[in-house]
Amino acid sequence: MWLTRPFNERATLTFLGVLLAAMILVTLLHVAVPQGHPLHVNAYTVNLFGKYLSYALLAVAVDLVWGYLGILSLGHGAFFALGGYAMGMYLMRQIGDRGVYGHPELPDFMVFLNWDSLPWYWAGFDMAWFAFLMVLLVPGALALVFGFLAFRSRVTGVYLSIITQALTFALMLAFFRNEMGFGGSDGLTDFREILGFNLRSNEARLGLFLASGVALAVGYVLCRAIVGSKLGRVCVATRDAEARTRFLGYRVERFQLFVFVVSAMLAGLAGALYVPQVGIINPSEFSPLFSIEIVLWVALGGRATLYGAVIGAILVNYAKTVFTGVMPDAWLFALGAMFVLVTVFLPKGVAGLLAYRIKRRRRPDDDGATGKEVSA
Amino acid sequence: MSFLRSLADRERVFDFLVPAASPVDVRHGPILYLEDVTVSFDGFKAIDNLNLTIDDGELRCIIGPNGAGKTTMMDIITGKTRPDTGQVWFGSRHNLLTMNEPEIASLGIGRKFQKPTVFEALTVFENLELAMAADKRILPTLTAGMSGEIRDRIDEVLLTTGLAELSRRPAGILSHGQKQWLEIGMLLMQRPRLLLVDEPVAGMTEQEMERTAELLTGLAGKQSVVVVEHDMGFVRSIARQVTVLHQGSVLAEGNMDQVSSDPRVIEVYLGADADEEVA
Amino acid sequence: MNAPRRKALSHAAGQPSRWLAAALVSAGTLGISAQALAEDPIKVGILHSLSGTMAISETVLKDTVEMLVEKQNAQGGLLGRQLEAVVVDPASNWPLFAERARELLAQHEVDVVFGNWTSVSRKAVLPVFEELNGLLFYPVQYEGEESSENVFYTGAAPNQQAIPAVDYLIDEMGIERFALLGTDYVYPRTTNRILEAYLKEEHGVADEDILINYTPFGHSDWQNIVAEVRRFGSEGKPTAVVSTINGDANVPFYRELGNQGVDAGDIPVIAFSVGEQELTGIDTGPLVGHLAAWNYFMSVDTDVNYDFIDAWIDWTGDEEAVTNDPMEAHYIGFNMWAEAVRKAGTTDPDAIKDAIIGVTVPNLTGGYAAMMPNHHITKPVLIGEIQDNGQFEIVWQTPSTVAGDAWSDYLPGSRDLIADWRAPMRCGNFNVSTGRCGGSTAAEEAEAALAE
Amino acid sequence: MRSLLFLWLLVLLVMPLTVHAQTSANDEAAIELLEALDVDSFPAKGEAIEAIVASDHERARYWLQSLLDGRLQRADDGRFVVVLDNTGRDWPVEDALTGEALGEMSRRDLDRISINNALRNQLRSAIAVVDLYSPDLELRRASAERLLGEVDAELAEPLEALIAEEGDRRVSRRLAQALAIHRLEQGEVEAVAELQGSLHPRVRVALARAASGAFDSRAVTGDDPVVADAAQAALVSIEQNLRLNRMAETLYFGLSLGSVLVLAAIGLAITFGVMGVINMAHGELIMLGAYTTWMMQQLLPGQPGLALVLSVPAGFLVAALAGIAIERGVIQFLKGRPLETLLATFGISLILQQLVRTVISPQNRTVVSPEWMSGSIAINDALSLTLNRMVVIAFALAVFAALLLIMRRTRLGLEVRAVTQNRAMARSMGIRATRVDILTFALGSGVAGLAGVALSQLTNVGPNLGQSYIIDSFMVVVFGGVGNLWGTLVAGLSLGVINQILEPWAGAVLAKIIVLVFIILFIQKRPRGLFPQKGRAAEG
Repeated sequence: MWLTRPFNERATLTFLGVLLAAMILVTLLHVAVPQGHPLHVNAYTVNLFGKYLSYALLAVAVDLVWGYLGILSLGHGAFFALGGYAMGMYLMRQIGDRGVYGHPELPDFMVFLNWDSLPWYWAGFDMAWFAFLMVLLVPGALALVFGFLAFRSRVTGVYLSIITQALTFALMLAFFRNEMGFGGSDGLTDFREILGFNLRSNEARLGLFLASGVALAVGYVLCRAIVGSKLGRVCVATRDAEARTRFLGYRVERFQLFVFVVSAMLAGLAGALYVPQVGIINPSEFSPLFSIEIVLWVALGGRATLYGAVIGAILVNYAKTVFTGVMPDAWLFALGAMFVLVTVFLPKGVAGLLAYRIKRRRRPDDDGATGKEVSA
Repeated sequence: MSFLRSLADRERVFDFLVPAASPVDVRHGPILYLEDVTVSFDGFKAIDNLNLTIDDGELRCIIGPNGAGKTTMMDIITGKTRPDTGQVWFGSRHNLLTMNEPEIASLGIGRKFQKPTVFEALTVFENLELAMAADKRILPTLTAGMSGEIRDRIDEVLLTTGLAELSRRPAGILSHGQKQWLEIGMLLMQRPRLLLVDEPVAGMTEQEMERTAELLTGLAGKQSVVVVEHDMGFVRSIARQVTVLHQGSVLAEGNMDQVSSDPRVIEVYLGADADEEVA
Repeated sequence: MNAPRRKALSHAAGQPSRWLAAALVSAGTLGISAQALAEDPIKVGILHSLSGTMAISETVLKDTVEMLVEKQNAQGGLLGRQLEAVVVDPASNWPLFAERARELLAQHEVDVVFGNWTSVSRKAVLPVFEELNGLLFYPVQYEGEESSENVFYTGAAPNQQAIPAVDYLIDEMGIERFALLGTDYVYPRTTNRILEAYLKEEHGVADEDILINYTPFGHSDWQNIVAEVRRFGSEGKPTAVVSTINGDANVPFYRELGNQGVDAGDIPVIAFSVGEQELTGIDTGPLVGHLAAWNYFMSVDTDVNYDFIDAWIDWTGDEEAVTNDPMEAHYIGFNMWAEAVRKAGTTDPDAIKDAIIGVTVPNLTGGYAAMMPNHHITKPVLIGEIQDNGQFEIVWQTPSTVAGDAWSDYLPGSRDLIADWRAPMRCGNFNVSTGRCGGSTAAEEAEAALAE
Repeated sequence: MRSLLFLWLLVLLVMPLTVHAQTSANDEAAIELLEALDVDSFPAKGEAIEAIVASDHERARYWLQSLLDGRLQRADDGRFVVVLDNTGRDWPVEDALTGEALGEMSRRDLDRISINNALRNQLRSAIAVVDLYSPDLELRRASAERLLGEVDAELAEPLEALIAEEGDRRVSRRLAQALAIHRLEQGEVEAVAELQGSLHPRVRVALARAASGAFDSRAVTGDDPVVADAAQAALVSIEQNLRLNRMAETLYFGLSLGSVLVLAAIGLAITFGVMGVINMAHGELIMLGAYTTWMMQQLLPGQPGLALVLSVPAGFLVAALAGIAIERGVIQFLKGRPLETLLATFGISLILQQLVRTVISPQNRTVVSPEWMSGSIAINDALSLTLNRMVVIAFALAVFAALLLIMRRTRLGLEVRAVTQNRAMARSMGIRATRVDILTFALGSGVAGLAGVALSQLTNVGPNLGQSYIIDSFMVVVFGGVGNLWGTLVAGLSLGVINQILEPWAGAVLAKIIVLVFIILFIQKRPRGLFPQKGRAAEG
């Protein structure tokens, strides 16, 4: 069975092992170790890790399309944000009449914009199952339409990158408009509960952290299964010689579309986990710069390895957390320099280094993609 | 408004809904049939009402000076380039001009490129696996496993192409000649009805050439083969029917001796080594 | 902290959240001797963007607070303890604001935070401050419609800026048509809705005499809009532009005004977001006479102001350095907090919250600012005209200070709401018609505590 | 006030121009006049101003002007002074009465005599009337403009005389119109003929009011609506004319926006289109150009024009050098990995931004527009084209032409095209590819610098300048077709025009969204932009 194939790969098992260990460790240090003890991991840190994990899932989604399909999407932030908004709408509805205006149904921003009733597209978001479904379907649908148009007309390389950028930019402007009914620039915030748990309780935070971990694990295995399958090899073939793949009888554009949609859904899921942990979703998640940053995480971690994406996402965001606290005036220098140095001197990213170390010990597992430097 | 049309056939996005292509019909006549094909790139006529028919099981060599339109002709047959006018039929049932590359390929037309293009990031084995004739729609591909029978076929081809010991190495490290072989191997995996082979022996040693010649002649009969080649020696060694292209249209056709004695051919093509050829 | 203890506490007191916070604090300081307490510094968190798009406005505020902290230390600190500024950079990224806020409160355990500029960033950190019971002093004029137990709004509410401004336009300048131009986000949206209602209800301005237009952030091509305003203003009635255009977009806007020859004499522009800081980026020659409404101008002719300016210039070492309204807001907010700390004899947030209401400190315009029960402060409203030296000439001023109004009387949703954080009400949005505290966070926290 | 004005005019006309120095008495009077200004209530100040006007004091206009400029101030010692320069903490001043320089005074010791817009208008009118008699043509023109629609009975009579002896056609025509409006208000139907076809808003307002029958009641010919009809007729033709002008205006707006896009994108079209380098730091190179302009103006205080002109080469140079540094430092290591260049240069852009923030300042910097770039030239009363935009349009076209020449006619251009077509081949023909790369990148970056110089005249000069243009630039290049200068030009201009046509009815935000969606769909139709590269080079 193709889905179980990854569990025979050493790399995957190692990854899952490390992830699981980390999750358990954090949980223990948070729950078991008393507050004030040097080893205690406080709610703030748990929350932070949860955020990193959702970012990591996003990075994996990007690596799937960029690393293995050669599509440099500069618009994956859009799918992430859409997933986030779907979740945000659910959380908004959970507030009920505890908003500042105490309106039983309408979110605060609608009250003071004088809306008398919920717009149709808010219907159903008070039901968890519906909202969570939308978390996957909305980004998926957008990816389907956009990808269908783009791949059908064989938009490739830089052109594709730029129009994905245009896509997310347009969405950002659209969501900024208050008429859209998504809270304009303030977005959605002041969440209270998720599935009946108080979002501001440490338990909820721990729960979300663990959920993110599980989601990451599932997403990772799914992507592994895909890239490990024959379909994955068709993707790599497409990435390196699209025309040739066509002459072998593969309908390249459909493979691209399939993987693109899967990736978009994963990104949406990541967004949905991200929002309740940071407590706000607003149009800035659509900003093209954010989407570029995601790509940078992947590049820094090492593309076409999946675990590299995870490493990159966590590394960069951890660095951000530290730098913005330690050297507020100069952290951008550090970040910028990091990007430059890695792209120039570590073309295969951090994962490249690891793979190199491992190669020394045993022969490389037949993950062909890591084998060769590719220019998408 | 093709945009609307595309939206209309959106449900065709997923492959498993697409009916498999019907088999080639060669009961009455040729397997490949080009009529009055013309294509021009901003003014310049690369193909100028070209007429060409390949019979089922035939081995045909096509020669001609650079810019005679050999590669362009291949592009037209495989759907990469669309002609301005003319007709291209595969058997008597399939109008190739209405199909795209993958459709044409799945009909059973295999192509080997002038510049060998293999998937360098994949291993030799995987290259052959991808090329293999199989259900090439998304879900089957996703769930495809590795049956013993498939393995045997791949191994068999690995032997014929002499790449067996390299099967686990990424194709990127192969030499030019080995890549040629790998690509021929991929052709074999496809089990096509018609092979289009563009300069197969470039960068090959003498004995490699001989083996290629054997291979191609061996294929002929079961499958139809069209070889485009510069190397006269090689052509002579395999050729039965030869077609000479010049400025995008057929200049002469016949067996090697007829062709090479044709004054027009000598003039436009054989040129310098004409006397040697005629003698 | 573990649940049972928490539950016990929440049962013990009517104000669980506050008791919890107290417990937190004590837990934090448990086992540390009183003597040591006197030595470890009081931590002042600064939450202003030093990078990204908002750095333009926010960096000076960070410097201001640092200056104030230093001055306070020079005077011997507070309660015999030194003050220590903890600076972090939320990088103009709203989720990062929430994260940094949490870091300040949970990691650095700061006693008070001065920060934020945009409304969205404030909304992002609000839940964090309420959850961890921190104190935030927010120095920028904003749209109102909010009153949190943990936030002190030292900037202007709409009734401390917008309303007096249009009053001035109508009474002093006889304006009859209004073009409300704004950047498309919540502050302009709300302000313009309030103004629209106010103009129609109080001054009977007709619909066709009000033009409303929104532009994206950092909008740089104003040709069409300025032309439209020009036409709107050439219909014979005296016309004015009320601008809630945000930061960066102003420079190209005023340039276009100047170049299309829209002169303050014909169509004056009164801005709510353009201060000395923004003018440093503009060649003010063509803008002389255009207006701004603030609660402070650098040109205020009082010695306390000149002292502040000199101190600022010395601190920055830049002769050209300018001061502006949000800086004054921080000046006031900081002194109010310091005063409250002295009054309460502790930095415990809950003690401060009680102590600070009613605290009165001098502002820079020669008057006094008092902290109201709704956590807004009293301010004078000044109208200034732009001068060719990038300063404002004060042409009008409210006779007395105006108290900030958290809930506008001109929005249907909030007409009936009031905020009062004194016992017994302790509510940020008490609905006088229903007589209940709609969605009060206090009530919500209680539920939460019980839920666990 | 008007009546006083008129009295004063009469005095001025009748009295022979013999203003000798009746000093001391004069001073007493002068001080009184100024004292009257130093009150709190603005109405009182208004009267004081009229008093000054009425006292035909030799320095009257000087006082009015400096009052208007807010430079008339009172020192603590009670003397009235005029501030010559009000920047910094101490200001140089001169005596308001005698005009003698008094050295510097601390701003703490000076109190400005404040005015408001009402007074400002009053002052302008007053000065305008005075200036009608000035020998300076510009002043006369200004005041004529000013008086349009402000004429009343008293002013009317002297006006006729003035119109008669006015040498300048523009002034006399304006004054005639001003007079005509006055007549129209009196209900004289002949006046309409004079106003016929004028596009001036004030004229339109007057006609509109006339058309509404406002003046008929006062009509000398009794209460027949003839004036209303005539005015209505005149109005209709004017409206049609205005509609045309509006279209022309929109087109102009579109072109100017387009030219900005072209400027911002054309440098990218070279580095990105020709070299295949996706330079995310392009925006920051633009920013460098803008900051260079600012620095030049700091270096040459008082002559912004010269500074601006000099910063054209300077901006180019600075950005080009930065470009070379980037190419040598980073990009040369990323050959054949175009998308990697995107990542590295993004890092560079972050660094450059923060560099400006820390080294210069996070605040925007003031870049002054020189005389010849501020204001606008009036095509007619309804349509006037802003000068700075016009200069930018011209500049953009000039830069484009220059680049085209370089690419088509020069050795460098030839080599660049050779290298882009086939690197190895070009090498073997003895073209030093690396050198070509450096030069190309320098060229592209330098052009970005030029864009910065131009933008400094339109928008913020601040650390965020680059970010706000980078995305648009990429859109333009891709829309136009990578590697095609003409494509960039056409794409930029057309996007600009489309945007400006949409904006009035869609609103700025929606217009931008529509344009983006349009680009996305367009790329579906033509995956390689407006002018795709032809031939095998473009394949794959």
